[in-house]
Amino acid sequence: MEFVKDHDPYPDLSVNIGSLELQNPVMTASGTFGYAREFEDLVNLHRLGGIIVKGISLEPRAGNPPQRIVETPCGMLNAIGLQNVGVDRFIAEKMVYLKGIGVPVLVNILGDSVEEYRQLTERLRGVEGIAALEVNISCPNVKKGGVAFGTVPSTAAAVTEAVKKAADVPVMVKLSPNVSDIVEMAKAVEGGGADSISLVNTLIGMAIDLKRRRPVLANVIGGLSGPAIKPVALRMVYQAAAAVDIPVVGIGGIESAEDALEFILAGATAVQIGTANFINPRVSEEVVDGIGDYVKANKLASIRELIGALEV
Amino acid sequence: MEFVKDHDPYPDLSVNIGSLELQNPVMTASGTFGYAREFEDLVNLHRLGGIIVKGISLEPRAGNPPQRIVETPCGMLNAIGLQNVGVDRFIAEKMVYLKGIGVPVLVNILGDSVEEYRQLTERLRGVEGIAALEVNISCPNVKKGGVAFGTVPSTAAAVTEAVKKAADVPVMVKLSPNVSDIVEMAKAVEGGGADSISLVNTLIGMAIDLKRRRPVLANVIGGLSGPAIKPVALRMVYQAAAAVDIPVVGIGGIESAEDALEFILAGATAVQIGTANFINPRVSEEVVDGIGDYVKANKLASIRELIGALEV
Amino acid sequence: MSQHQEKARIIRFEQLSGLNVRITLEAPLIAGSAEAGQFVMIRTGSGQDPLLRRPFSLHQTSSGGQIQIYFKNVGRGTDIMAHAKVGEMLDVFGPLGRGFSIADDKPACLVGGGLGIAPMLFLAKIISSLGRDHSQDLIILGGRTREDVEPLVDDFKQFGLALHCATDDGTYGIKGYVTDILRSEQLAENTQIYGCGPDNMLEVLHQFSSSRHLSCQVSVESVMACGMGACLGCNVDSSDGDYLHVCIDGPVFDTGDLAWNS
Amino acid sequence: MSQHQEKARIIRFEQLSGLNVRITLEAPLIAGSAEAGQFVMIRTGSGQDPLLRRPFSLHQTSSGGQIQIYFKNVGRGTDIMAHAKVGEMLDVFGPLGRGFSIADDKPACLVGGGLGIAPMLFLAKIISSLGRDHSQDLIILGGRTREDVEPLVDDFKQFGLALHCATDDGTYGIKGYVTDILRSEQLAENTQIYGCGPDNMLEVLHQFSSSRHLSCQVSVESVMACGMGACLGCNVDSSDGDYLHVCIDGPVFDTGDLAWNS
Ligand SMILES: Cc1cc2nc3c(=O)[nH]c(=O)nc-3n(C[C@H](O)[C@H](O)[C@H](O)COP(=O)(O)OP(=O)(O)OC[C@H]3O[C@@H](n4cnc5c(N)ncnc54)[C@H](O)[C@@H]3O)c2cc1C
Ligand SMILES: Cc1cc2nc3c(=O)[nH]c(=O)nc-3n(C[C@H](O)[C@H](O)[C@H](O)COP(=O)(O)OP(=O)(O)OC[C@H]3O[C@@H](n4cnc5c(N)ncnc54)[C@H](O)[C@@H]3O)c2cc1C
Ligand SMILES: Cc1cc2nc3c(=O)[nH]c(=O)nc-3n(C[C@H](O)[C@H](O)[C@H](O)COP(=O)(O)O)c2cc1C
Ligand SMILES: Cc1cc2nc3c(=O)[nH]c(=O)nc-3n(C[C@H](O)[C@H](O)[C@H](O)COP(=O)(O)O)c2cc1C
Ligand code: FES
Ligand code: FES
Repeated sequence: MEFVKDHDPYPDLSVNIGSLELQNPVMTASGTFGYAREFEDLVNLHRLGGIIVKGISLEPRAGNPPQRIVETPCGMLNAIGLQNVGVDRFIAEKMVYLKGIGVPVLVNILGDSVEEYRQLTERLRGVEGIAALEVNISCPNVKKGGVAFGTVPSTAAAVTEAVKKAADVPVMVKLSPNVSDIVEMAKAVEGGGADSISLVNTLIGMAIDLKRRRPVLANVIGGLSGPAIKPVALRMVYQAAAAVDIPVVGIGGIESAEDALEFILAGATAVQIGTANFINPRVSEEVVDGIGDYVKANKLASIRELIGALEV
Repeated sequence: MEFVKDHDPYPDLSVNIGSLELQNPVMTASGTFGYAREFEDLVNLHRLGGIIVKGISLEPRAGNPPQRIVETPCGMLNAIGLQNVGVDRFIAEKMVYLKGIGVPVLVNILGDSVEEYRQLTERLRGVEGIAALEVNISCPNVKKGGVAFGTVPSTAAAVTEAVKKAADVPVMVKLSPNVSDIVEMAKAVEGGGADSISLVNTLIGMAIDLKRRRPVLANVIGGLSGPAIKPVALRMVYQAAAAVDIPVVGIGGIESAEDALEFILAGATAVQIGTANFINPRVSEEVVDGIGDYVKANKLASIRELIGALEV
Repeated sequence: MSQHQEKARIIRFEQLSGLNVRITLEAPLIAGSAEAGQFVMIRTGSGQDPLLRRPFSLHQTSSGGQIQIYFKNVGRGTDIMAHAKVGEMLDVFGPLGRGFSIADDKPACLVGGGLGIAPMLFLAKIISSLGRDHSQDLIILGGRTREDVEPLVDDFKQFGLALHCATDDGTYGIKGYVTDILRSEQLAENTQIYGCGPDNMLEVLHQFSSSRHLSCQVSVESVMACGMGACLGCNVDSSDGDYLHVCIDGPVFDTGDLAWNS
Repeated sequence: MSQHQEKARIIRFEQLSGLNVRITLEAPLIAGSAEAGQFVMIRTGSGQDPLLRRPFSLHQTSSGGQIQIYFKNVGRGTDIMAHAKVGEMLDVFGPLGRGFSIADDKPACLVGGGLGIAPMLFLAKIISSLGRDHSQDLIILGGRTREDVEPLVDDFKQFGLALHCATDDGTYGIKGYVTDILRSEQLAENTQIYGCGPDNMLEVLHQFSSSRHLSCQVSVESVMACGMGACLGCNVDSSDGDYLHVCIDGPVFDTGDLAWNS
C-alpha cells in the first residue's frame, strides 16, 4: 500500500453537490469544528472537501446554561443552545480567516421564524468567501408553538423557499432525524427548491443523574450524536437518497474512512464529520487519506463510481 | 449494605399498571426472552415482575432470511422478521409452561391489518394464564402501503380500539420511536382505550458491509436496540409519561438497576429489559435485586415514590 | 441440557501462532456438562462496546474443571481476548447447542480446517475413548500454512488415531486441501464424517459424502446475539426451504439438513 | 498557543495510593510548550466507548520531553487509565487552555486540595525558579486523609518553599481544611493566591481573598467534549451574567470573573 500511495497519481476524489464543487467528499459538520481556526495546528485545512461553520443566527445567542454535554453509550448529548456570535460579528470576525483557507466554506444558519431565516440569508448575500448555505431546520418554530421546522414538511418547505429566494449561493437543507418519514421531509425540501440535502442532525435524547434525581443537562433534553446514531443515519441517508434527485450529504457517527464510504455507498455524494472531531482532531484529514487509499486499492476511476453503488 | 440486605424486610417494589399488579417493575421485553423457558437455568423466573413473550401473529411466520442481526456501536440491529409459531401453536405449546411460572405473562401481538389484530385478540380471549396483551404497532400496515401502524396516530388508535374491544385482559400498547411526535402517538392510543403504554420499540437503522458493498441484513433495514438508544428512549418515556394519564412502561437500553431507576424517575411505572438479556442472561433478576437495594438504601417506603420523581 | 454462566479465571494463555490463541479457563460447571461440538458464549470486555458475546467451540474440557478455547484474532472482540492475561476473568456462558452425535460403532473421519480444528480435539478424545477398534478412524487437519496446523498436531497425536495434515502452501503436511486427503483415503463404507471449517470446505465435504452415501455432520457458524434460542437471530437455510437456528438446532448438523447454495 | 496530538508512551506508572495514580509520558511536543495550569485531553481507550477524551491538568513537565499527570480513578475512563501498563501508548492532545498567569513579583500562595494538588506541582516549580526572594511564598496542600497528601510532599519540598499540609481526618498535617491554614497565616498584603481543588474549597478561597482584597486565580473543572473551543460544551457562569468556557477562557480564572452561587 505504501508504494502505491507514494507513487500513484493522486486519486480523483472530487464530487459535485449541484454547482458546488468539492475536491473530496469530506466536510466537517456544523458545531463540531468551531470556525476552523481552532484546528489549524492539527489539520491541513486546505485538504478538506469543505468546512461548515457553527450555526449562525441573526442576533448573538448566549446558549444554554451548564451542564451542556454528557457522554452516553458510544455517543454524547449536547444542548449548547445554538450559542453563536450572531451574523454581524460572524462576518466581521470569522469570515476573514475562513475565506483564506482555500476550501469551500458553508455557513450553517438557523432561526425562530421563516422571516428570520430570510433576513439572515439577505444579510449573508454578497459576503465574499461563502460557498453555500446549510439551513438547520431542527430549530423550534416559535410561531408554531416551538415544534421544530424540520418535523413538519410544509414549514420545512417554507423555510427552504424563503432561503432559496434570498440566497446568492447554493442552498443545502439539513434534515432532522426526529421524524416519522424522512422521505417525506426530503421531498418537501426538494420541492421547496433545495439544491442539496444533508442529514442527519442529532436525535433528541435525555440523560438523568440518578444521584441528584435531576436531568443531567440544564436544558433537560439534548441532541444525540456519535457512533451510537450511525445505523439510524445510514438508513435515513439511504432512504432519502433513493427518493430525491438532488445530491445528499451523509452525517452521523462517521469516525473513519470506512464509515464515510458506507454513507457514500448508501447514496451520499459527500459526508460530514461531527463528534469525531472531538475525539480525534485529525480525523477529517485522515478520512480524506483513507478514502483516497480505498479508491486506489480498488482501482476506481473516481470516488463518484461509489455513490449509491450499494447492491440491494 | 449486606447487613441491611440480609435482615430488613423485603422492600415494597410492587407497582400497578392499571389493574395489572406486578410484584416489582422489572419485565423482560418481547423477542428477547424467548418463551421464558430458555432462561430457566439462569434466572429465578418467579422473581420477575412480568414476562413478555415473543410477538405472536395469527398465522405462523418464517421470518427473514439470514443475516438477521449485526452488532453496531453499543447496540445491535435485528431483522428477525417477526418469526413466530402462530397463535394456535403458541397457545397449545407455550402457554402450559408460561402459566406455571407464577408471574404475569403478557402476550405481545402483531398483525398486518386492524382486522388481524382483532382476530388475534379474540383467539387469545379466555386463554388461561394471560395477564395482559402488549400490542406491537411497529408493524407494516399492509392496507396502507406498508406504513407502520405505529407512525400514524389514527391507525394506532384504530388498532388499539379493535384490540381493546375484543380483549378480556388489560391492553398495553407498545409505541414505535420512529415518529416526529411521541406525545401525539401516546395520546392517540390513550384515546383509543389503551390501559397502558410501553415504549420504545427499536429505532430503524441499517448497516453496510463495505467489502461486499451490500447491506449486512438480508432485510436491508433492521431495528436498533441496546445502550445506544437509551438516551432517545428515556426522552420519549419522559415526554409520554408527562402527556398521558395511563401508566407508562419504559424500554430501551436498560442494562442495570441504575438504568431502570432512571426510567422510573422519568415517569415509567415499570420497565422492560431487552437486548441486555443476550449479554447477561441473569440481568433481569439482578435488576430486581438492584432496585430493592436502592429502595432500602434510600429508605423509600415503596418504589412507587420514585415514579416520575425527577426534579426538573 | 443445563447451562451455566461462570466468571472463569484464565489459567493458561498460549499464543499458538501470530494470530491464533488458546486459552484455558477454570469453568467447572461448563466443563462438567459439555459435549464435543458444543460452544460457549464469551463476553470479551467489561463495557458496552463490543456489546454482544462471541461464540467459541469447546476445544477441550478436562475432568479437572477446565475448558479450552482456540481462536483467531479476527476483530474487535477476539482482539480484546487475545490481549487477556493469565489470572484475569472471562464471563463464559454455556455449554450451548447440539454437539456431534457420536456414531458409536462406525469408523470416524474427523476433518478440521483452519479454526475448524478447534472442536475436533474434543471430538477426537471422545472418539478415541470409545471401546472399539480404532484402526479405521482418521483425523485430517488442514490450514493455510504451517502455523495453522503444526502447533496442534501433538495434542491430536496423543489419541493414537491416524493423522494426516494438509496446508495450502505445502509448508506442513501435503500441499493441498483436507478434501484432497479425504479423496485419496480408502474410507470404510459406513464411515461417519465429522467436519468443521470454512463454508467452502464444508460444502465440499457435503458433496463428497453425499456422492459416496456417507453420513456427514458439520459444525457451522452464524452471527449470534444470545446463543440460546432467545433472539432467533442465527438462522441458516435448511434443505427443505425452511430455517434452522445454529445455536439450538446446531451448531452441528447433518449436511443433508442444510441448504448448500453458494 | 500551538497544540499537539501525540501518541505518548507510558514510561512510569506510580500507584500513589489506593485510587490515585501518577503516570509519566513521553510527549516532547507537549512538554516543550506547556505552561503551569494548562491541561491535556487523553483518550482513555481505543474503542468507541467511553467515547470522549478526558481532561487532566499537567502535573509536571520535564526538559527531557516528559509530562506527568496525577489522577484519581473515579469512573470508566480513569479506571481504564489506572490499569495501563508501562510501555503502552496513550493518545494525548495538548497543551490546552490558559494556565496560571504568574504575578512575577508578588508573594505566591499555592493552595491545592485533593486532586487539585495536580497542577500545583508544575506551578511550584515555576514560582520557585523566579529570581526573587521566596521567603513569603507558601504552599498549602490538603486532602481527606494521609494518602491524598503524603505521597506528594517530597516532590513539593524540593523547591524549598514553605509547605503546610492539612487533612480532614488529621492523619497528616493539621486536622482541618487548607483554608484553615490559609486563615492562620500572615499573608503579605499583595499575595497572589493560586488554587485548585473541589468547588467548595475554591468558593472559600474566593471569599477569603475578596474579603482581604487579594488577587486569587483558580483552576476549575467542567465536563468537556473537545477541550479546544470547538464544541462550546464547557461553559460556566461568569460574574457578569454571561458564560465563560473552561477550555479556552480557563481552566484558570481570576475568582472575581466567575459566578459563585452555590
Ligand atoms: C458456534 C460457533 C463456534 C465458533 N467457534 C470458534 C472457534 O472455536 N474459534 C474461533 O476462532 N472462532 C470461532 N467462531 C467464530 C467466532 O465467533 C468469531 O470469529 C468471533 O465472533 C469474531 O468476533 P470479533 O469481535 O473478533 O470480530 P468482529 O469484529 O465482530 O468481526 C470480524 C469478523 O468476524 C465475523 N463474526 C463476527 N461475529 C461473529 C459471530 N458471532 N459468529 C461468526 N462470525 C462472526 C464478522 O462477520 C467479521 O467478518 C465460532 C462461531 C460460532 C457461531
Ligand atoms: C481542566 C481539567 C483538569 C482536570 N485535571 C484533573 C487532574 O489533574 N486529575 C484528576 O484526577 N482529575 C482531573 N480532572 C477531572 C477529570 O477529567 C475527571 O475525573 C475524569 O474526566 C473522569 O473520567 P471518568 O471516565 O473516569 O469518569 P466518568 O465515569 O465519566 O464520571 C465519573 C465522575 O467524574 C465526572 N466527570 C466526568 N467527565 C468529566 C470531565 N470531563 N470533567 C470533569 N469531571 C468529569 C462525572 O461527572 C462523574 O461524577 C480535570 C478536569 C478538568 C476539566
Ligand atoms: C456540540 C455539537 C454542536 C452542534 N451544533 C450544530 C449547529 O450549530 N448546527 C447544526 O446544524 N448542527 C449542529 N450539530 C449537529 C452536527 O453538525 C451533526 O449533524 C451531528 O452531530 C451528527 O453527526 P456526528 O454523529 O458525526 O456528530 C452539533 C453537534 C454537536 C455534537
Ligand atoms: C432480537 C429482537 C427481537 C425483538 N422482537 C420483538 C417482538 O417480537 N415484538 C416487539 O414488540 N418487540 C420486539 N423487540 C423489541 C424489544 O422488545 C425492545 O422494545 C427493544 O429491543 C428495545 O429495548 P432494548 O434496548 O432493551 O433491547 C425485539 C428486539 C430484539 C433485539
Ligand atoms: S443466537 Fe439467539 S437464537 Fe440463536
Ligand atoms: S470543551 Fe469544547 S469548547 Fe470547551
